[in-house]
Amino acid sequence: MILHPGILALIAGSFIVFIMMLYASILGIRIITRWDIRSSSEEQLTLEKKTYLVSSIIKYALGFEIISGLLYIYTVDDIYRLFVGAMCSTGSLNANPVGWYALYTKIIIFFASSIWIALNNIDLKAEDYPLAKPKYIAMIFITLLVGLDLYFLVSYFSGLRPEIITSCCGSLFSESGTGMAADLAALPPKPMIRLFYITALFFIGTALLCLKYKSGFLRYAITFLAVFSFLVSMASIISFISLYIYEMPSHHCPFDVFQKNYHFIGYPLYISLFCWVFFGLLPGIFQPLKRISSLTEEIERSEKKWLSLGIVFTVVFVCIASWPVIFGNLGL
Amino acid sequence: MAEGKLLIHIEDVTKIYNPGKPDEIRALSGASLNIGGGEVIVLKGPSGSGKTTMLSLIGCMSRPTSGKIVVEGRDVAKLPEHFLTNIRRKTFGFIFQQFNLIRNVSVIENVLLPLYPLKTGLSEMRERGEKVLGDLGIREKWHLKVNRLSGGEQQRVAIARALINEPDVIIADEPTAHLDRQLSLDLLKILEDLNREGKTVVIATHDPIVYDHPFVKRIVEMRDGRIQGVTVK
Amino acid sequence: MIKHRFFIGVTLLEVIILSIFFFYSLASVQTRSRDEMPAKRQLVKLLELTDLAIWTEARYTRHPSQADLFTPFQEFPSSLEHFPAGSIIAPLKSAESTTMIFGR
Amino acid sequence: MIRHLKILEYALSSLVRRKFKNLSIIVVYTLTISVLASILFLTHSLKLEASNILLEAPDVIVQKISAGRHDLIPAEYITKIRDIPGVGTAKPRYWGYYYDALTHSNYTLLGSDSNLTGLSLLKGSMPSDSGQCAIGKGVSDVRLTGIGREMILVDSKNTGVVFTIVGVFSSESSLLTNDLVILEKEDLIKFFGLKAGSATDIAVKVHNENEVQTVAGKIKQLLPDTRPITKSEIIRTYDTVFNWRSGMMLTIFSSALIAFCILAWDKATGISAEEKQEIGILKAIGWDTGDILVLKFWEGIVVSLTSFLLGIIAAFIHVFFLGATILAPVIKGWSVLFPDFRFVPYIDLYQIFVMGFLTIAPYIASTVIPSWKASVTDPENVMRG
Repeated sequence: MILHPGILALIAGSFIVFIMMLYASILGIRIITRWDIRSSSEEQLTLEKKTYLVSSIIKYALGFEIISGLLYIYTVDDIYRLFVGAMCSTGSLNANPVGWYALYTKIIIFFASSIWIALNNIDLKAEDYPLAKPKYIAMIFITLLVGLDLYFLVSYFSGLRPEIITSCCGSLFSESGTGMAADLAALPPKPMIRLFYITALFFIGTALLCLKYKSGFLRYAITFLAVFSFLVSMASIISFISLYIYEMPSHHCPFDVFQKNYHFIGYPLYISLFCWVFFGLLPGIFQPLKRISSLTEEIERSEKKWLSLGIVFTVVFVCIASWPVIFGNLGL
Repeated sequence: MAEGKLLIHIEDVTKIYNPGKPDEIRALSGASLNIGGGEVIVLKGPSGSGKTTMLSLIGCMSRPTSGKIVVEGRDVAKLPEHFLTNIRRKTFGFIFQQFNLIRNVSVIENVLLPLYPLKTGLSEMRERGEKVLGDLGIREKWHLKVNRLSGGEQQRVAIARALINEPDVIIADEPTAHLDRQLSLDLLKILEDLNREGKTVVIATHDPIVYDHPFVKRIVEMRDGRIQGVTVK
Repeated sequence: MIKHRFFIGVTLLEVIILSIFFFYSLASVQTRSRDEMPAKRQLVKLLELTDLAIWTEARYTRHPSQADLFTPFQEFPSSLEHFPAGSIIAPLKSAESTTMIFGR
Repeated sequence: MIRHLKILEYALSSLVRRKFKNLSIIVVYTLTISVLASILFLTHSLKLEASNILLEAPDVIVQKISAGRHDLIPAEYITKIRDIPGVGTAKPRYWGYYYDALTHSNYTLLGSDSNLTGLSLLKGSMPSDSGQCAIGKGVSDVRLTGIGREMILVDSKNTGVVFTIVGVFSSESSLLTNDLVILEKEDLIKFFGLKAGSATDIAVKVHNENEVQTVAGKIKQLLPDTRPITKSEIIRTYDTVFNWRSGMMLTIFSSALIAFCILAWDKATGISAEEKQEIGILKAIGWDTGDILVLKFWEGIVVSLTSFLLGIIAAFIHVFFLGATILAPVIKGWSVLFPDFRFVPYIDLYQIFVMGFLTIAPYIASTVIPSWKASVTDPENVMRG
């Protein structure tokens, strides 16, 4: 265990959020079992009041997860010097592969809780709260994810074996790790570039079709495409976008882009990517809910907003990603 | 709201507080009432007769234990709080027995409070506030803290606050309880003017000054949570 | 309707003070690393120094990087630390170095 | 947006109405944050200073280990190390400790070559002849002595040896030289009575930076009773030491933070009848539960953001303008010679980010439930007085 302020902050924060989510889940279970919107009993009134608490806890948890995701990357970036052979945060993550799981969990929690909030907002627009029960069941899953995240964080940081202070043999026998990041970095840039732009075009095309036609198939397709775009974009960042940003033909780190040296380009880059994927995911997820009559209208109205935002963020992301490719000094 | 059109429909409404507990109170049982647009109606009865409960149900502040309440054509008896608040904001203005102003806050801020959670712009808010205060003749006191005002002025601030979101219905709960005779008459004058502008006024009171006043059209007598009788003047 | 302006103003002021501090520190780090750093590095280089002279109570607090692995346990391995500085400086993690590794 | 501004406005006026309660929270909160921030600033500054200065440290230091303890290293090891390919120079270092009974302090005695010149942080000169010495600022202060005066040290045969002070290191360098007493190499060997043909350790210079690890490995293979310490390990040591140190202190002071959060919780749950009445009024005149939650959120943000910024500013002034006067005793421990720090203000946004995270998150978390409790007050209650 490394006693590092960032690590302490992360673990303490995740712990607090987990406890809060656990409390929210207990309330959630009560709501699932006792909920009856048609009743005017005291109990129902109390439950309705509790829903405010639950949704405000989840909002705070989402806010926390966004910030802690950043903090996690910064921290991992700050401690790489403790590991022999690590050149950037990728090295720190490879030092104990659980770190990657923690990162993935954080990303999943981000999407899950923002989708939950979207779900909640739609649900609150209907007078009979049709999604009350499924919503709280979904929340229990988010709680599990948060617990998993805490577990991964703790086991990542406690499992790190930095070459602590001149231990005589440590530095001589240790070896630098390899992981799946290395495999991704090995993807050939040229085909990746082609795949990336084709995917983005495909996404925009499907989104435009969705805006025009009401077909359910298109909505599921766009959700699938959003997932696919996310994977392709992450792979592209590692495989070629980072190269152009760093202007070095072998520097594949997906995290260094957050640093000052690269004008903090990572923030707009990742924010637009995450927004793109988030808005892309929504139509397909809400498609089955259109069957609930009190929601249909609201979903159809929001859907237009989501699709347009999805297109906007796709364009923004592609522009940011293409900028260094077109105007940068590196030629592959 | 057109004169005479049915505005609020209450049918067989019961409200029980703390059901199933030793301190269970049956505040209303099987009350039915219709209120038309532009009407002035007084709920009259001793304390504990269910007037206040009736007002809070009419004003969408709480939900009945059973029964049906329709406000402007919308069934509100089963609506979640969030929607009730929305209706309350648009339709009702409240005047309370103790004025219920927020102490140590200026007159204008007290008056504008109902608009804070809405999307109204700042300049529009100021305009509306000045207009309402001007109508009630307390415009020059806008910057004072409310606890430095006299009782009558406080009552006016409370009325101004009730009017700021341009409600169709004014609900007043024992509005004259803390006022002397002259101030009570002033208040009734204001309510009368508002009624002339087309607002519906619902008052709960046991003060004869109020229910003997000529502008009151209908008196609903309540006792023990039931409606005893209706007098139309 | 001015309190929020006041608050935002005060917060901005605090942020400005902080940014002034921030830029001040950037600048002073720069000037000091220009003016003092070469001299200090020269000192380190010529005198072949390895450690900072912060705590002079014991060998392992004066030369943390040079101390041998058992210094904090001079008396016996579970002896309690008695130097205040030592209570905060991590005792050398000897887990790895006491593990015997066989290699060709 | 406009809605949030207006609710913020009301949040401020409701905070102002309870000045004393909220001011006391802000004061305690600010203090807690400034203590935590001081610790972080201070350790971070030392950490970066160390890793910047020590970049010029020898590439590899080779110690001889005997029975797990550091031992004098035989001179013939030097030639063996020199023969390893890639090794530039290998020089013996002579140094040791000296306990000065007069002042109850420990000095570090260091032997130097007689022809060192051009040290810009030294007033006077390096010892160039037998019987001369150069001392650190801390030593000269504690002995109340200076250039041209004499210093008596007791050698290994318990005889007092007189050295003339020819140089004193300036205070800018005291982080490195505070407790140093530099003697001529021969003087030092004689003074400590080191065995002929042995040194304290060996400093090795490697031609190619990337080869350091390999060279260290070869030394270990060739001379199994030695322990090579590479430069990167030295730097890493300081990284870890200060991370550990700030982590330790954070852990200790987080109890203060927890205590504070309990206070905040208590203040937020112990909602007064007046406050409850106010919230009831707000709800009666058209505020939703959600609006009250936003109100409480802004109250929390105002309190925590203000305290946070004030705390950080206070910590900055404390550490970098006042030299961490309050914290110094905590770091100092029992060291008699303690350098007079002028901390270099290395701060980065990451630290501030961590601070914010460490202090604001628990505060917000501890107010979520109390503010919800306040927000679900029934509007009907206000009608019943």
